[in-house]
Amino acid sequence: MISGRTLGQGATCEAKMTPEFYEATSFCSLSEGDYNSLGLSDEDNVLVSTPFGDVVVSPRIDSGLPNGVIFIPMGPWANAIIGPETGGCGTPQYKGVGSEVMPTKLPVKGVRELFADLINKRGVTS
Amino acid sequence: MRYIKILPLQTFEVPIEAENICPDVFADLTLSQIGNLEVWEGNRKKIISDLFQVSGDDVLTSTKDTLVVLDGDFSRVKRIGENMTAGTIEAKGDLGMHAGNNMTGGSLQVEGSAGSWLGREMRGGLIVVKGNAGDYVGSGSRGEACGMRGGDIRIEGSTGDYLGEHMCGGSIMVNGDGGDFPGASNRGGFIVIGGDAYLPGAEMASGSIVVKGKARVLPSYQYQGLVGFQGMTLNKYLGDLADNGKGNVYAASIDVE
Amino acid sequence: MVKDVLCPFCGSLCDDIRVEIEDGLIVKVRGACKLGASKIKGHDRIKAPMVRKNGDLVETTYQEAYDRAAQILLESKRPLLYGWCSTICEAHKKGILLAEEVAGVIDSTATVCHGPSIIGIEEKGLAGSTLGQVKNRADLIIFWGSNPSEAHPRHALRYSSNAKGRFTEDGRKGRKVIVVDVRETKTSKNADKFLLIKPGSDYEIISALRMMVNGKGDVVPDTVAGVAKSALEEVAEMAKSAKFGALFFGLGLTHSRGRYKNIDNALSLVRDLNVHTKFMVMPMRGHYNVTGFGQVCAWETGYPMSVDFSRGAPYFNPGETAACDVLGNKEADALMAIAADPASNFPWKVVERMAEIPVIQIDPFENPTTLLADVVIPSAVAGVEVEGTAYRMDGLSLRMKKLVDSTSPSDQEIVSNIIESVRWLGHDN
Amino acid sequence: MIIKGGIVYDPANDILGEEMDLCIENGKIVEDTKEGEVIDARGLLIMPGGVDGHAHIAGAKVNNGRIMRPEDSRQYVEPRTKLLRPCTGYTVPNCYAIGYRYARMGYTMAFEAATPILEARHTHEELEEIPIVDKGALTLFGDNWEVFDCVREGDMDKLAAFVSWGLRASRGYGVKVVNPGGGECWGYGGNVSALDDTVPNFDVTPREIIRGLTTANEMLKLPHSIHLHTNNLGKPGNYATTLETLEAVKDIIPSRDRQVVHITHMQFSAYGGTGWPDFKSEAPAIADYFNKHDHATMDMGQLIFGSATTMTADAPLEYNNARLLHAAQWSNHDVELEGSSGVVPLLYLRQSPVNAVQWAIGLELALLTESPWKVVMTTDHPNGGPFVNYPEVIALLMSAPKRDEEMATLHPWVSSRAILATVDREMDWGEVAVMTRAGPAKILGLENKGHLGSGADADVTIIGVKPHEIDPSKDHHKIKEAFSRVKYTIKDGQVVVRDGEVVAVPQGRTYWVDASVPLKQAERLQVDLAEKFAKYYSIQQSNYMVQDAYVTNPEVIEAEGF
Repeated sequence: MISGRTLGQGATCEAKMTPEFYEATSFCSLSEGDYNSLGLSDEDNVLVSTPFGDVVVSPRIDSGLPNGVIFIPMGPWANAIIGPETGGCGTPQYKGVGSEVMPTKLPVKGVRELFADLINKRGVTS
Repeated sequence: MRYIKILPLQTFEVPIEAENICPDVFADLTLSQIGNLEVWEGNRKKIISDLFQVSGDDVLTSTKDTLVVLDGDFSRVKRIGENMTAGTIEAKGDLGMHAGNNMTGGSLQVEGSAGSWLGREMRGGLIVVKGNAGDYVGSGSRGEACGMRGGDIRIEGSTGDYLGEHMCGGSIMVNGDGGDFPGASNRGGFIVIGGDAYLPGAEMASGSIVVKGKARVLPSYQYQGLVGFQGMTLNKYLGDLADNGKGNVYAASIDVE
Repeated sequence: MVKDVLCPFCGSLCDDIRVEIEDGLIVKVRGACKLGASKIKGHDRIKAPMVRKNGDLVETTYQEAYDRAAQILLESKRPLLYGWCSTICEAHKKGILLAEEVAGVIDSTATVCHGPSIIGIEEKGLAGSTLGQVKNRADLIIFWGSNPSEAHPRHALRYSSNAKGRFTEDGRKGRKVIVVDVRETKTSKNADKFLLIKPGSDYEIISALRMMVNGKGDVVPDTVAGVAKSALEEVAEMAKSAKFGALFFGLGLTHSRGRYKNIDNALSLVRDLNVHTKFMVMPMRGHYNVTGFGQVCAWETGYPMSVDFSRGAPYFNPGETAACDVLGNKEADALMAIAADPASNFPWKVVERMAEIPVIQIDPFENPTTLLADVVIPSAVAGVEVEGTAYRMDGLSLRMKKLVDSTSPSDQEIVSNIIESVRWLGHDN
Repeated sequence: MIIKGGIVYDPANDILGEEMDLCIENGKIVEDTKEGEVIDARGLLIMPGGVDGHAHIAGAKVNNGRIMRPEDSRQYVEPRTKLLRPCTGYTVPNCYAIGYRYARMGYTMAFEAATPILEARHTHEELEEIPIVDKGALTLFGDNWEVFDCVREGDMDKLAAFVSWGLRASRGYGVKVVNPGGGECWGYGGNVSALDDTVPNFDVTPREIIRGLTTANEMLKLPHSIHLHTNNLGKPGNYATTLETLEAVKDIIPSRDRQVVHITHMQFSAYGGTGWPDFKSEAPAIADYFNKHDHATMDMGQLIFGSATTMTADAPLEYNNARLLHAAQWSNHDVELEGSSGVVPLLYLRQSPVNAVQWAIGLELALLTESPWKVVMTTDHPNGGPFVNYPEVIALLMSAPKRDEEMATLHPWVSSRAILATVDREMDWGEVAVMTRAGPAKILGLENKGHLGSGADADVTIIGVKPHEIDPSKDHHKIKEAFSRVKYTIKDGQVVVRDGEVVAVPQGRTYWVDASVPLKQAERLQVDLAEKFAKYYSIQQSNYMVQDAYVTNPEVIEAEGF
């Protein structure tokens, strides 16, 4: 899995609580081959799992991606499955994270839902 | 041998910087004087006795006859044994970052694991870790031309990345895996990794790195044939030729994907 | 209409934007890309300062927010002051002073972006130039792990592949463009040569290219991380035969396995190429003034990021003192986030720490960090509502304009006020 | 304020070791005062505040040096105090360290030596952060496309108009010329190697650039002459180029009572031999030329053993340094339309044959040139070494035994390839005061600096030695110590250093030169500039000039020659 910038993500990154940002960052691009071999259809979402976590995002075909590589725009959905290790240099490895992709009927969480557990924790501690 | 035991009074959250926990500093001091030495809890200046219980023999002795035993969890205590020249530190548990940095002599024994920058810029002495160690074992501070220049580091577990970066001398033995880029930019020294390693010897000028497990070898290394080492047959490589290096990487098996 | 406006979005820092203003409101943005126009036109704002009471954020006065922020920072044994990329250097200077006063750790978004580039520069130095030099001279452009079509949309036309200058009158026609990436992108579709590589194989590919540039190509195996040697030879030859080459690299290098080692090797490649021709290299910096923070921090403290003042003197060690380190290792016991949104941009385990400690947010916009904050202080948008200095990705400093008024104070005013509160409360104690 | 009973060295006013009281009012030296603090300076050495005419202390390449060298920033660290910001660094100190360390040595003014106009805003951002001392920046003109075009067309009126505009755009103090033509050639990896080489695409030569800029400088009656880093700097045999350069401007009449050219860090331009194997000092030839001619001045560029960070607008030189010395780090920075620069960290070693000779050359230049008014003491910070070593240089100039002690620790080339061992001259206090104060002030055209006459800025150094009681030749270590941490530094009448410690941190002024030009010439120039911005620069002309916000405490020197 690699994460990165997109035009849509950039144009909405200062309006993160909006539907536009959600649209622009809560998806996962796959190659056509991978999309088909997972048997995905329009109604499906995908569950992406790494050693650091799971996240549900909506799948899209990106013909530019080679098989075996998925792309999630920079943002909270991608970061939900990125590891905290900085390898001694301060920067997490945001790209090239080994991941598994499975079709799912689970919904994609909104921003507030994604952070719900942490918000609750905050509410309790304060 | 004078025995001094240091025991944390609490579980630390904010890290402690305790470069004064060192045989060289303790040798000349009574237990109560040791208790009055400066330590830092984050940005708060404290004394050792604020955070630790100090006990043991209250007779002064030479540095080399000083044994400091760290009993408890020191995983968030940094810079233990900094500038150590002689004597012994025995940690019963884990140690935090920068243990044994700039060490020139003596012995640092760790029953647990050690944090990153273990033995940074070490010039002599012995460090033995029973568990794992973090990143940058035996390396240098940022920008420093030489990391470790002498002494021995032995890790029974595995290490993080950049093991022995900028190493100019000494030896490091790791029983487990050696992480990414061990021996990067080396100008000497000897590294033996019992397990696997990823791209050893990047930009190495000189020195030797032995990988007894599987290694991914850079395309800027030239294959030199098979050689024997401690009863094993290893593939020998010369490099890093991208930097006109004359170092050697030896690996039992090669990761070619 | 205000002409020659600087765009407060990406590191290209375009300075030719025209903005139409009517009745103190921005009505039209001309000449900017989608990213810049969106930023300048603005978004919904945080309306008032807030503090968390009984679990909920409630509106308050600025003074109470400053005092609460100051109190959090004073009580903290290891506060982290993080962000700074989307604000001006005048705010950075105040921020560094605040970090000194509260003996905290100050770090910028560079550490989740081009921090590895800076560590690479510490190993090798950097053969760079201003962007105009590339525009006027470069006949070969390489984009490596960088997709300016999405992240720096006007870069190509203003400065690099398509720009026209004194010795490059034919623009794109007179240039060769090489793209190295792990996937096809809009940028790669416009390239003369696209080198598709496997994620995490950058270091090996660069080493192979260096061998070829240095006349040792015979040692390189027939394939390198799945790429045919002949394809690499072609790239090496194109680079050597250029009159002026430019290598722009992005997060594809800094965020992948190898991180700063990838940069270190890329800088070495450019150094090797300078034996044969003229070559420059530049990180494609993301936010418009993340470069500026590095500059200010370096002249104020000696280091460009990740500076720890806990013992009174600056200490620098990314891997220990970077934002993700002090949060991820649960060292930080308070966070001030300014002009950045760490809750969205940090890995989840790091964000979890934010929920455990007091968080102060200074930002014009609501975002996930707001959801976790105890103190929220809305600020004016630097570069739109506040004038001040920003540094372009090539290190060129420019003065951002103030276009319209804001009801919120500027970042530097907010930080100055927190410093005042810190001094007052600290003195009190 | 009254400073009582000091032994005053004020060579600009022919005062050489007189016991006298100094009076200060409203930041100026006055004849008499009844007000303020009385400082007892009985028997102590008093000089005007030091003026550093050439150091790299602010701007893009200095900061690149800091960013490249975290290991340097770990040196000489001083934590924050109630009054002072924290300090870091030896060769590339942070801004605060620069101000405090100058002040502790009794210096009250320093010039940043090389600023491209395009990046002057950055330079001023850093200058603003350097506390205490007054500052100025020299602006780079020697590789500027507009300069080339004016020179090629022989249009000296337009060139003068451009120099005036460039100084204003950069808020610069004077005209800096670095390896003229070389920076442009470096745009494609080349260089110039002789005064009459042609710069490709522009059809000008280094000789024409130097003469053109010297002529324009004098048309404008700028306070300072052109400030020249010679072609071929750093190369064996370059003294011939240096002498040829000096001859090339001999006929141009200075517009003020000063030199017509200042050759900077001459140590790097006084090399003999045909290569490194037969490298030797040609300082005697250079000094001989200076003894016979009066149209030029120089500064030493003294080498200091240990760590240095070389940084210069002579980018091809830095590339060669990096290649020759296999330096681990090399930074380069080309500036569109205006030249280039480079940064390479180096270590000068006592046992390096070349370094030993370089060390001797700097001292030979100072000691063999008869008039101290022609030689400013510098280390070309941080190229020859950091400015904190000025006290070391002073001690070397004042003590032949110290030089002998040093030479005994150096590579034997210091004796076989240089004549320093045979030079027994020892500078006196007056000569030191000239080389560090009165001389640079006169060379830079600073009327209120470098002297203690009535009306001068009340910038005063009180040094903790008693000149009537000490033998500098023998007690050179005491001299070094006393100049390292002076007893008092007084800046604009305020005590800023007492007993070697900084006690007050005022904001210094930034000097820049506003030179008038006829409207017609300015308008002609604008046509050229509009085209260059439209076609070649990567920014708009309206965003180019340094705004007032970056020079918050300006001292504008007006020049009305043209």
